[in-house]
Amino acid sequence: DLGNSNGLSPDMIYRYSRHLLLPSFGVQGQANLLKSSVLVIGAGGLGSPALLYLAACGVGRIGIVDHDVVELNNLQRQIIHTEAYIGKSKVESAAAACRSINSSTQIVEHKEAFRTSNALEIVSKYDVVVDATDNAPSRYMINDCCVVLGKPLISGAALGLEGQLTVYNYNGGPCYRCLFPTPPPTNACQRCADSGVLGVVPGVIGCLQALEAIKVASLVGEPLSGRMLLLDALSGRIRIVKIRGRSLQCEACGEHPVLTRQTFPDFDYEIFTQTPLSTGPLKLTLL
Amino acid sequence: DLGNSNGLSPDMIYRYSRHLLLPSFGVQGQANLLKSSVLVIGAGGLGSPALLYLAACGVGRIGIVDHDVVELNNLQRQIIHTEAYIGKSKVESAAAACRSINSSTQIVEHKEAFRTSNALEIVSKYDVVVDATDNAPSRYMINDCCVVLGKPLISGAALGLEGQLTVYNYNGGPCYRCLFPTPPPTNACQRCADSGVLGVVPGVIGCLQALEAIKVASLVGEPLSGRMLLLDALSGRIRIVKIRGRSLQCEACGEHPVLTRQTFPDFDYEIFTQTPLSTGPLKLTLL
Amino acid sequence: MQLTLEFGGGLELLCDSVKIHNINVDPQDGEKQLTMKNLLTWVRTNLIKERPEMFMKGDSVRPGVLVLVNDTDWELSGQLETVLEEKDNVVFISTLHGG
Amino acid sequence: MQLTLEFGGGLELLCDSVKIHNINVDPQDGEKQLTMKNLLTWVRTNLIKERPEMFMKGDSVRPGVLVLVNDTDWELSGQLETVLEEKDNVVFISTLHGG
Ligand SMILES: [Zn+2]
Ligand SMILES: [Zn+2]
Repeated sequence: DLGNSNGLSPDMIYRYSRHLLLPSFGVQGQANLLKSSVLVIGAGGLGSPALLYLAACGVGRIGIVDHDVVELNNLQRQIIHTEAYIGKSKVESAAAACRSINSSTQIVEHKEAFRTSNALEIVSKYDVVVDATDNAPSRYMINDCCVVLGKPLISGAALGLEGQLTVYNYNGGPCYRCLFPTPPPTNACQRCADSGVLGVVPGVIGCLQALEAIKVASLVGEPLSGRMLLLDALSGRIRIVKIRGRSLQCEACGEHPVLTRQTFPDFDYEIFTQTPLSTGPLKLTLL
Repeated sequence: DLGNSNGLSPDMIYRYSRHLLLPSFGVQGQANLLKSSVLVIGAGGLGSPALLYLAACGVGRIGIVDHDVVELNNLQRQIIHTEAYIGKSKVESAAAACRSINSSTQIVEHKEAFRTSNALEIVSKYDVVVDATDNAPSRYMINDCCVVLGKPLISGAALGLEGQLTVYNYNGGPCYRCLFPTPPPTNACQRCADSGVLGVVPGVIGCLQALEAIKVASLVGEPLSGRMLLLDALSGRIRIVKIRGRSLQCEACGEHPVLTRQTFPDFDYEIFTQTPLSTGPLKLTLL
Repeated sequence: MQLTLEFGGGLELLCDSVKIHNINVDPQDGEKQLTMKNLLTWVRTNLIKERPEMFMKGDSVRPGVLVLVNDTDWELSGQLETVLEEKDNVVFISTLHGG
Repeated sequence: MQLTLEFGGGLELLCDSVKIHNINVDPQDGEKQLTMKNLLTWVRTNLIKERPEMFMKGDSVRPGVLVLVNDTDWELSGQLETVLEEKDNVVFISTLHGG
């Protein structure tokens, strides 16, 4: 009955039967997911599990942004890529993996660096954004773009043996700049490429990002807005803490924003954070 | 220098560089992982991410036990399988995926149901066991087998929008029977096949199982023994609680165990739990 | 005495699918303290709407249910004899087998 | 006053890589209360072994550091003016950018 099943085809009813059986998710949650679109920025450690679960669960359209190619030293944590794709585009590799597990989901490939020049155009095509990048200027740029366009932002980060997760710019909640109005000193910012990361730590955070994106896109449950999850993998501790609300003084989402659709394209995030957007070469000084 | 790098080849040093850079993991943690072996019982919702991360991180030998074939309605959560493997063995499918991301890890295929008749022989070949099954009799059987053979057991479970995780039989800690000496009434036990599960929930728990297995196998960090993680995905709450220690009265690990290497093969887990080991047909009564 | 009770792992289905209950319960006449045994009786009378055998067996919880008082297994605090204090948090959670 | 301090996100590297510190600190002479401002001064003097500019800027924490008092952002409790109580838990955590 197409009326009761909200337009789901028999194949979809079978594929998503474990979701449809859930009283608190059900046909309506699945129909919402199928109608939704999610953009994942970064097809690396966080993006790998996030993309696989978003494709598997039935998000209607998934965009993937990355300009990197797959390298052997990514494979320790970037489980969406296989050895066969070493040297090839991460977006192509991730898109092929998503299509192979769910050919009924539309996968859009954005094989380019995410910059102020293309950010508004790309993000405007999606309902929800997943920040799976690895550097401070990208995190500010993605936040500001989401605020300007009114998109909820699922933000995850992992380094060493720790991970962090929250949902920004959702339903009146704070944005990244509300929490971090001033960028940290550059020598306080480390990437996985510089400092190492236990591969499964971005795995856990990336899965949790998919979970939060699914909750936002399906309109089911309480997203992690105004709260932040802190994972300490070594000691096996996870705490979920209460963070501040939206700041009226915020330069992105406050009463008198400096960042607007007009000013955003000209904001220089590399100068603002004193950090380059692209990753430098690996330093194996510890070996 | 092979001395400093603990026998790691240049390829391995490059592949695992992000682990080697971690002061609290480093060359020794990676060398321990490479020498270790992990058995994953169940290549389904929990086993999918657990296997991918165990293969990616460099566990030396990984065994996979399952007797099922891939079905379309698995793909909503079992991200290790692709549409191309529908109708084929889950173990073959999972093994191929693991090999494609890390050809230097040895993958052992156990294409058979896990039973008292083969359990001791299979488990005795591995250092760590991951319980990624979906029913009560398997959980008691795997626990007892691990206790009899002295293997640490990484136990995860997911149903609906909730998940649970702990490490049993580790370093003097409790086993599954210490917590649950008596099986629950059969109508209190539900499988994902009967009751539905949000696909990413076993994803989160399976990743956390990989993390705990990695900590146990690499001898790094504090495994989740004597503690249990409880995930409520809908409300976005995670709590880690303190559970009881080993029970002297436990029939598996206590002072006078009923279950021994001799009695284990004849113990009838289906009668004990009044539940069959294999899954029944899907009932889509809610649709 | 104010307590927070939480039900999980499917046990919430026995109390109208509500997971968190902020309750007010006082010791019985003549008693000075409220124990877990008293609380179980109170829960069975006041919160469990259906299939009480899915929650209790005899005067304790059924097999497969973990009880946590302030995030600690009640086996470590005296099980049925655990004495509750103001603002304690008590969790009843059924073990899951799915995967 | 007994407090538990925790450092994360790399800040533990500034105090000998120890994440959890159980400390005993009392209000200064003449003061009745211990505020977060007092605690920061104490931490900088007693726990931070190197690169104090990675922990503080002026009389507060440096940009990119979240401060949590009993699992709540100190922005919600008065920031530097937050008054601490016996057995409070204070977390200093640096935001991560890796992925
Ligand atoms: Zn803001
Ligand atoms: Zn035991």
